[in-house]
Amino acid sequence: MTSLTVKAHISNLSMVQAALEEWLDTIGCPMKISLQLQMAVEELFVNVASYAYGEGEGDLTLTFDYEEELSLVRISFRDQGMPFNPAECLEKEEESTRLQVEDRGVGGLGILMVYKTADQVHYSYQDGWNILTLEKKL
Amino acid sequence: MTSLTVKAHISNLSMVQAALEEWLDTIGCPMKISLQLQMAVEELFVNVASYAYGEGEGDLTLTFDYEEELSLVRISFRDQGMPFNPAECLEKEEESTRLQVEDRGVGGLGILMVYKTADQVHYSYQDGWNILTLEKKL
Amino acid sequence: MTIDKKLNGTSLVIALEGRLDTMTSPQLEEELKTSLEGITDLTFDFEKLEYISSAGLRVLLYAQKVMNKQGSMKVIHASEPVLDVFDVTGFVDILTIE
Amino acid sequence: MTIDKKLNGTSLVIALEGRLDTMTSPQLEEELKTSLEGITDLTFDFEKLEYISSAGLRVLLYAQKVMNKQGSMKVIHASEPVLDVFDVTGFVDILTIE
Ligand SMILES: Nc1ncnc2c1ncn2[C@@H]1O[C@H](COP(=O)(O)OP(=O)(O)O)[C@@H](O)[C@H]1O
Ligand SMILES: Nc1ncnc2c1ncn2[C@@H]1O[C@H](COP(=O)(O)OP(=O)(O)O)[C@@H](O)[C@H]1O
Repeated sequence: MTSLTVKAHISNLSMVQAALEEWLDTIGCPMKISLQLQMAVEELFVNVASYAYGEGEGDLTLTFDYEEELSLVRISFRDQGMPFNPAECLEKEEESTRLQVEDRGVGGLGILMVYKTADQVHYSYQDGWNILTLEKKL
Repeated sequence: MTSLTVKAHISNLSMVQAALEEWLDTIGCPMKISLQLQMAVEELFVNVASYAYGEGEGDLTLTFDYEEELSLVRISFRDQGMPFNPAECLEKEEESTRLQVEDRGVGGLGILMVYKTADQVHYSYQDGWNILTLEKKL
Repeated sequence: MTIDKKLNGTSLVIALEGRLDTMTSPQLEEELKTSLEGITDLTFDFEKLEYISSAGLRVLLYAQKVMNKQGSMKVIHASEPVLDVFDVTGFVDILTIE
Repeated sequence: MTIDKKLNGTSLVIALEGRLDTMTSPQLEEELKTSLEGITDLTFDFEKLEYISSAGLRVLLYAQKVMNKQGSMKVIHASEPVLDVFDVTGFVDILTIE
């Protein structure tokens, strides 16, 4: 298992993406799935950087894990920001996909993209930590 | 401060290098110093992966830190392998640089390269942890 | 990401290479803010676009809204990962994809 | 890293692009094991070599030892970071650097 702790700041996105891309290469992840996972991680990273700590600062820990017997990639996010269960936004975002162009506002699609890309998304809040885990079969 | 924990295995070198390179880019490190630091980190990473845990397995934690007021980059390595102070190899490696080609064996230059590249190298052994820190002014 | 523009009268073709993501979308947005004046026919060529994140969708939505007022817009040569994103977000119904 | 070879009689020029490091050195070593037979004149062109680590030095030392027996070897166009490494490791005294 690999873990990466950074300030939850947008300036660290490139580093996280570079590390993730190399890690996925190392475990032999096919290009298509690699791009999907990079997209999902981008969405969640940007959300934590933008919202989790409000005006304040805080850390984000990512862990990358590969279960070889199952060909399963597991990526988790841990932060100590405000409790936020993304599943609660899902329905609203699903609805917004049916809006016409003029009725669409900016944003509000990232979480939907994450849920549609991952095979499983699991959220829990424990001892002040948001723990969000994505799973994807290679 | 950014930290990265990986299995001390050579297969993780590319990920560490990718993360380091992006991080150095992010803080505005000039190309030349970036390449020097990547070289130094490679030497130390490979050493921990090759020797620290003998035949066993273990983790390596790298931290990247930038003190903006001093333009100072600080990179540290922490592992729980056998106690090893690289300074003890320095003299022998210095001597080997004066050998003729036929008398040179394979290896035994990495630590010298690290000391020559960094402005400061600091080693300590605390509570079962090797802690090695490089400093370099940008 | 690199942005390649080809202007032909009031037709503009914008070819993107790389990733249209959080880091690069502001670049495209800036470009569009100065390039769409007088354009009646906008084409995005996504042949070399590796992936798009929601930040990229936001810019495409902006472009579509502008072009709805002054002409037409289409997206060509989008790759599978990009089409998948258009699909799950309902952008397939908003954009003209060829 | 990419390895580009140009053979001219018993002269061989090997141009490297990228990094000669722990991950890529084995590639060069393999290449040398099959390419040096009968060569009397070996040139490494390092114009596009970004950096070299001790794993790379090891392969150069191997090449120098082979060439000492059968001809000559030189390194051309090495960049500053690479020259620095040759300098601190005493490779400046072992290699012929132009
Ligand atoms: N980590 C988080 N902490 C608190 N709120 C969040 C977090 N992530 C997302 N949100 C909220 O959920 C909304 C939807 O997020 P998302 O689908 O990524 O779209 P966008 O960020 O573009 O609005 C955000 O606008 C924000 O209000
Ligand atoms: N982390 C470590 N733990 C134990 N021994 C080490 C460690 N790093 C280096 N060494 C020892 O120091 C020697 C010199 O290391 P180095 O200068 O990197 O050259 P090389 O690895 O090519 O021999 C190694 O051969 C090894 O015996």
